[in-house]
Amino acid sequence: MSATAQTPKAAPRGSTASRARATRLLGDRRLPVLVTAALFIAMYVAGLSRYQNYGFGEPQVFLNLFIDNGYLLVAAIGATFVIMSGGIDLSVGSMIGFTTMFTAWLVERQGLPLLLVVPLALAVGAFGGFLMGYVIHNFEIQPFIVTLAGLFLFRGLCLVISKESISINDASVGTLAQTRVSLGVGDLSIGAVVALVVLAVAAYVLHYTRFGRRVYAIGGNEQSALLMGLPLGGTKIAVYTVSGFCSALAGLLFMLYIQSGDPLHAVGMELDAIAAVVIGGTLLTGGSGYVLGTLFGVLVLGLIKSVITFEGTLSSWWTKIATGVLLCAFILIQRTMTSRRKA
Amino acid sequence: MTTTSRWRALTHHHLFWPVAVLIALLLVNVPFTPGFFSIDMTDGHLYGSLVSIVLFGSPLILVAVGMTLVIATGGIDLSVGAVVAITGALTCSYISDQTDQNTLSAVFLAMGIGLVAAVVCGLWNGFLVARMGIQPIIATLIIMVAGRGVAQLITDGQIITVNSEPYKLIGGGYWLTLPFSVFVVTAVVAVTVALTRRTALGLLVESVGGNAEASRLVGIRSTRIKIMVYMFCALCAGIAGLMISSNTSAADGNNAGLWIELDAILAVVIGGTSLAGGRFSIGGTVVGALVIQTLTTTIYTIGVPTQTNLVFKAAVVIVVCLLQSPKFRAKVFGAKGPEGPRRDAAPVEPAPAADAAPKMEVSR
Amino acid sequence: KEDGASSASAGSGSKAITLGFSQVGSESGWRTANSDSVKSAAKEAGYTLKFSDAQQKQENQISAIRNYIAQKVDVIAFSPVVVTGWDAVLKEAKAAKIPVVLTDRSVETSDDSLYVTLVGSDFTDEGRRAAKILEKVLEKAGHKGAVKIAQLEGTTGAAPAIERAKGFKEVMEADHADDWKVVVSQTGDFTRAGGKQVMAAFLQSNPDINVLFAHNDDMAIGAIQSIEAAGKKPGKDILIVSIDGVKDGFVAMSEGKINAIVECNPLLGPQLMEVVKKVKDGETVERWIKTKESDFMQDQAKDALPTRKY
Amino acid sequence: MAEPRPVLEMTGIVKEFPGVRALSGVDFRLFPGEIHALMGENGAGKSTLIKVLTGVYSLDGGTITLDGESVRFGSPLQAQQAGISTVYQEVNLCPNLSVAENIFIGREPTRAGRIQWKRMRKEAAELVDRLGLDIDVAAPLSSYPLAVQQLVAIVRSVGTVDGDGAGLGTKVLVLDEPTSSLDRDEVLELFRLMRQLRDEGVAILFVSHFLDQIYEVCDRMTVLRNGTLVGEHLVRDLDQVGLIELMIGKALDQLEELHEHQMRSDVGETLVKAEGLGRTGGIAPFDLEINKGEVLGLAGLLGSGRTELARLLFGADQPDSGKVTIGGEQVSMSAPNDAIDAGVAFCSENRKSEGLVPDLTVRENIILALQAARGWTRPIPASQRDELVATYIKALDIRPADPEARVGRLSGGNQQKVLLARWLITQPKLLILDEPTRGIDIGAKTEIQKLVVSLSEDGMSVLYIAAELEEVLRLSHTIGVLRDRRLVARLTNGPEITTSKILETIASGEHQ
Ligand SMILES: Nc1ncnc2c1ncn2[C@@H]1O[C@H](COP(=O)(O)OP(=O)(O)OP(=O)(O)O)[C@@H](O)[C@H]1O
Ligand SMILES: Nc1ncnc2c1ncn2[C@@H]1O[C@H](COP(=O)(O)OP(=O)(O)OP(=O)(O)O)[C@@H](O)[C@H]1O
Ligand SMILES: [Mg+2]
Ligand SMILES: [Mg+2]
Repeated sequence: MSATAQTPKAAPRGSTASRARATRLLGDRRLPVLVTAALFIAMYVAGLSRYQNYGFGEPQVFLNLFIDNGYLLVAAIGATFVIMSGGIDLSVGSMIGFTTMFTAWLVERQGLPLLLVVPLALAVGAFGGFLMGYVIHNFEIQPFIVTLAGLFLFRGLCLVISKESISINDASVGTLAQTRVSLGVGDLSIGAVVALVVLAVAAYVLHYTRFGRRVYAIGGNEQSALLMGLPLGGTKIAVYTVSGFCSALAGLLFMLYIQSGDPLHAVGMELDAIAAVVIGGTLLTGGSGYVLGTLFGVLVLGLIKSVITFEGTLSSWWTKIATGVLLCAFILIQRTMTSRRKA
Repeated sequence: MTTTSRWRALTHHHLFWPVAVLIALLLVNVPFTPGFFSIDMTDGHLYGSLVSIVLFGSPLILVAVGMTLVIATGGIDLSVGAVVAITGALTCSYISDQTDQNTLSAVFLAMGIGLVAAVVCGLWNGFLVARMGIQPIIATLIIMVAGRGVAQLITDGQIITVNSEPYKLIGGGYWLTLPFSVFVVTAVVAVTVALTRRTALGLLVESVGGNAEASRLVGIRSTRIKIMVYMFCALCAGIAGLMISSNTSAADGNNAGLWIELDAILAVVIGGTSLAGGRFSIGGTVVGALVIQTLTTTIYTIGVPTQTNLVFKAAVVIVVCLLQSPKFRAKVFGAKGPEGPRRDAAPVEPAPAADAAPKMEVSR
Repeated sequence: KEDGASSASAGSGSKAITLGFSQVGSESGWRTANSDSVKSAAKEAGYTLKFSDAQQKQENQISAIRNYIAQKVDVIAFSPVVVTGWDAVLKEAKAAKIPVVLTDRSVETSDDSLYVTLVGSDFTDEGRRAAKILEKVLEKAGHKGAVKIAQLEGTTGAAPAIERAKGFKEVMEADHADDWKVVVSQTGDFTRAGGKQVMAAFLQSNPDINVLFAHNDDMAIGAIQSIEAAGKKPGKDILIVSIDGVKDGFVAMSEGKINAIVECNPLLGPQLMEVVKKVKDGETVERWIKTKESDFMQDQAKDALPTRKY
Repeated sequence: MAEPRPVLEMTGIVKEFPGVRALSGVDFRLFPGEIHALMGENGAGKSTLIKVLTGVYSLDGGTITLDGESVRFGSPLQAQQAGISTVYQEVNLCPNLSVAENIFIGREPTRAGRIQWKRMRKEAAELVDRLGLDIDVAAPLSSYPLAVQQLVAIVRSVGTVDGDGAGLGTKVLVLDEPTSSLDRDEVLELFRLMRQLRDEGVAILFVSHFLDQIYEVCDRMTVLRNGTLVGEHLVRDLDQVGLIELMIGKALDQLEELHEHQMRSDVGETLVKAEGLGRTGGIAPFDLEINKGEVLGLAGLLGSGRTELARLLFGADQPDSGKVTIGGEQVSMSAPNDAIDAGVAFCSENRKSEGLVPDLTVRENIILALQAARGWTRPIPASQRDELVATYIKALDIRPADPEARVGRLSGGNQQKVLLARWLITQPKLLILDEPTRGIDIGAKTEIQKLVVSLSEDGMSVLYIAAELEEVLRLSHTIGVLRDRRLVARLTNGPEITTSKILETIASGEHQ
């Protein structure tokens, strides 16, 4: 036992605050997002200088990134929730395909009004996510596998509905699809606007609600979160429900985008969504990242696609190789720029 | 030992549920294909459903075995399908350039080229993951995307057909009445088991996957180990690529090994290895791969309409996973699962029977 | 700034036509031959070709077309990934006054003026032709009794698979309702490996199959290997009809292993270029320009083999 | 103290793990307004009892009554809602979140559902301040050492009790070894708080292996041995000797204490020499020499940089400046491997995240370092390995003595022993022990200290860090004093060196 003498207090840690600030800046979790954003801009500028004669510089080309990737953004936002909580959702692509098929079938073949079909589709998607979350949590089965089963199941259900694609001729769908919101320099589609709204809502939820913080906590350390008395099960199930909902919403946007349901729509899109999330600086192990990063992840993927189209002379396999190489270059640069910080 | 306790020990074996599912799936076929278990002699080799399951399942087993090690380090390799395609494409395009496609030396050289390419892919993956610290899913996604392009570049987007008897042997031929691929798979599995359990590699891999920071602090050269493991995985995928292309005597850069990564991961998990890394079981993976191949064959033989193939597959996967989940068994069968903390120790409790898992280490 | 852009493109060649072509993907040898044909024909014709590969994704194709519109190409041509869902983007093209030519297959649209013409074949018709040629094959083989057909389908949900099956069924139900029967049908994903595996399983569960209808040559080639492994003779014990007419198919046919092939010609590049020229010049063209295709029986195989380019 | 109705009563508690009966029919009661110690050796079942109470583990038998009502919690959340607030043995917080969030998560201040970040940070800073901590509550928890994390965990649980109305009506506060990494100051601060809460009527369950602490704050105690109840006593009725005898179940004379100081008798040649070794943001450049067979103890307050210094010497962090020579040869220190190859071993204070691989068995964890040093191609022969493992399980009394048991399932103290065994087996030249006695019971603690002495007598150098100053004083030949991440003094141990002398040195901070 130590002497009962009052131990001296440590002298005021004069430099503590400033040092902490320095480490915080270096180890800032926002850094990956900033780097991704900066690289995106650099890539865009590079594209500008290379393809400026082909109209790359037009504002609409930039806005098209949102129009053409709105659905991916929504799906990726759902995936962000899941990944942030330390899980993964592979059923995204199938769920999108299923939603297009399901809505097309209801609208065209069953003649239900769109106003009824949209909430129905969203509910089905959310319910699908809920079921997967329920199984993952209650039976402690790895999310990868449960959602892989989901991938098979929903793709299978698409085919069960119809092997053939169903075109949507519903007038309201047509109008919605063609509605453009003018921004002065160019315009955005409904899909892009919805995606941006979802982005804003997601950012709010993740940063300003208890639910959002729980998602981060679970991703940080599930065991601890449980011991800290957080409702682990509820949160996990909710996260997959959100993802299911977002996938269904993405499916609706996708349906607006291409006005048809097809059983092979969006095959493999889960990988795009996951890639976007990760490129945006979110860790697959969970607990770290920003939904804004996901936006840039999606934009980067979209930009890679546009650049390749603008290049225009690539044969099929060179397209794949170029996509891989651009992705690789991007990730490597991003990595070297963020790895300056020390663990 | 009483029978009940022996039964308990049996059901707690980590291979019990995968094997049970495998047997159940095999039995499902009997009403549809009465001669399902019969094996005849045709043209000097064995012929029957079981033989074809093993024959067609071989590539998947190989890929899954490689994948097991990668997953044990806490990683994942999405590029195996592309590696399968690249290896097949390189090998076949080399062979098809030969005037005499039957010379052994040329075939060996061709296979060598293919496998070297595979290993290079693995090296690249390993470099990105271990050296650059890029998340495995993304690191391997690069080759998954670009690799198939490379394979198509090699084959010029066409299917390259070869007419080489020796090459045909690996994936489609028979030896001592058995499919030759059986021998290849046995050899690879044996080598893997020896490599991981007779040396300390298995322990180090499990340690890296189980706690990376702790492993660094005990001086495990995890970079090296990870690179090795990714190279090994790619090598396995490469051999699988040889097998697939040899099986049809053709290299299809577009479709060879398409989505095999998902089946391989599924096989690994059905075999009882946790995707979170750590403990792994090669035996489990082999059984898992056989389960998936049997499932595929079952779909073909019992006349599932094409459009419900996937629903059927999903249903089986779900059932298998539920059966493997001790919590599910406890809830449904009322049986007390192997008691454990509800969520203790490792972040993701490697499913079920891991508690009772027999130790696969060097000693008994 | 718009002037700059347009004058630049105009300056680079007021005569050379810029063609934007969006290909489905590169999923098969057939498709590659198709792409090659388009590229070489464009080169020959001296057009500037903007080629893009949609990797079997409609959304990629749509954004490619949007990009072509933004780039103000002269003509847009594309092989649609799926039949439906093109209205919006085609309307944009129309608004930009860029004519659209379809290749390979048609689309369903609400407004026929959205595209000018289709250069290509008809999958359903190929199915019908396959059934018709099977009649001949059966007759030639002197087949008597029930015809038990195994069908190897293409990728589930893919249009060629659906439509070829549909065409075949149509003829079968109309003319052979009582003697022909499809006893097993499963997807082989258009690949050799798929064909081989599925056929191996078929031979186990239905050893009495005597006809195989494969949706493409590759699956037929794979299936042949399984048939041989089962100790049967392809082309004799099991009669085989397939679609496409790739070189390896003809090789197998000349070896007597395939009984008949329905051609589906990918080499429509030159035809497409002609059409593009006409469209650009404002000439009227037919709504549907069919590609030149024929059906081959076994005895024609040897002669046709040297002419196969892909 | 009058004996009102117990607020918590557990009777006949049974808990079984496969192969282990962790608790067999334990009774336990807790009265409002008391601090109750739960005592027992490592693996006695203390943490298990707590986890059964809060619903982390399911109950295999027995009843729990809270406030007269029979309860059975399905999850820690339910327990928390029922008024039981808990700090578990291992720090169980979310390292990715900020300190403030860790304190408040689950009950963040909100307005219309929107989290009020500013208010949360302010309140967190106040709470942290009350424990005498000066840290940036907006920084991620992972940027702080384990001891700070432990304090944050305490702040979190205490925060539910008092503080403005946010208190959730906590009736029971459970603290499982909260003091294992704290130094004297923080402990005193914690005790002040505990007393205050007790006086407000909260029942506190307290676990610690420091008997002095028990006698300082506790009113009553329950002793467990091997999962069974040995007895419940008022603290004032039972002296330390009696308590230890109850805990270990035998007479005390087998447990001799190490009392005399280690004197520096023979000075061996210099083994390790660090010159200007430092790392910005970590520790200021320092010079250090460790001789062969010397025990160098590090003294300093929480966060003074002891761990940082050790990590630099081991190459766990990369130094920005300076060089290290070991045995006369310069070592590059770019990774732990270099240090390990040169004969350095480092037993981390954070056994959970930096030490053990929970899924592997005891045997595998023990041989891990040795195996890593040999490389994967040369596995340790099975017979040799089993013998080594058996020797150390016995020497350190690891329980259960089953080399096949999964480490993640061991009790905290036993895990610590496994970690120690891992490094002892490699027979390093320099053994760095960062709080090796953390969470270890009194018997084992003495064993470990004896071990250190005998190792140093055999010529091994040891760098010894412990939260308890006495421990450092007792074992070291030389004591390095740290303050504000700076090595400020180096004292040669001797009769004139006392804890207060060291504390003075820390306070004055005079440079050597
Ligand atoms: N999840 C588990 N699975 C199996 N056995 C366990 C598990 N948790 C604890 N045990 C066993 O239960 C017994 C009691 O452990 P417990 O953690 O309660 O000890 P403790 O008294 O807290 O010890 P310490 O002082 O070392 O923390 C030990 O033998 C331990 O090995
Ligand atoms: N009270 C505090 N205020 C500010 N920073 C602190 C405080 N305590 C610890 N730190 C942190 O301490 C770290 C260095 O402490 P280190 O782990 O080396 O200390 P230690 O002396 O080993 O303490 P411990 O007893 O916690 O192990 C720095 O990263 C710093 O952020
Ligand atoms: Mg304990
Ligand atoms: Mg420390």
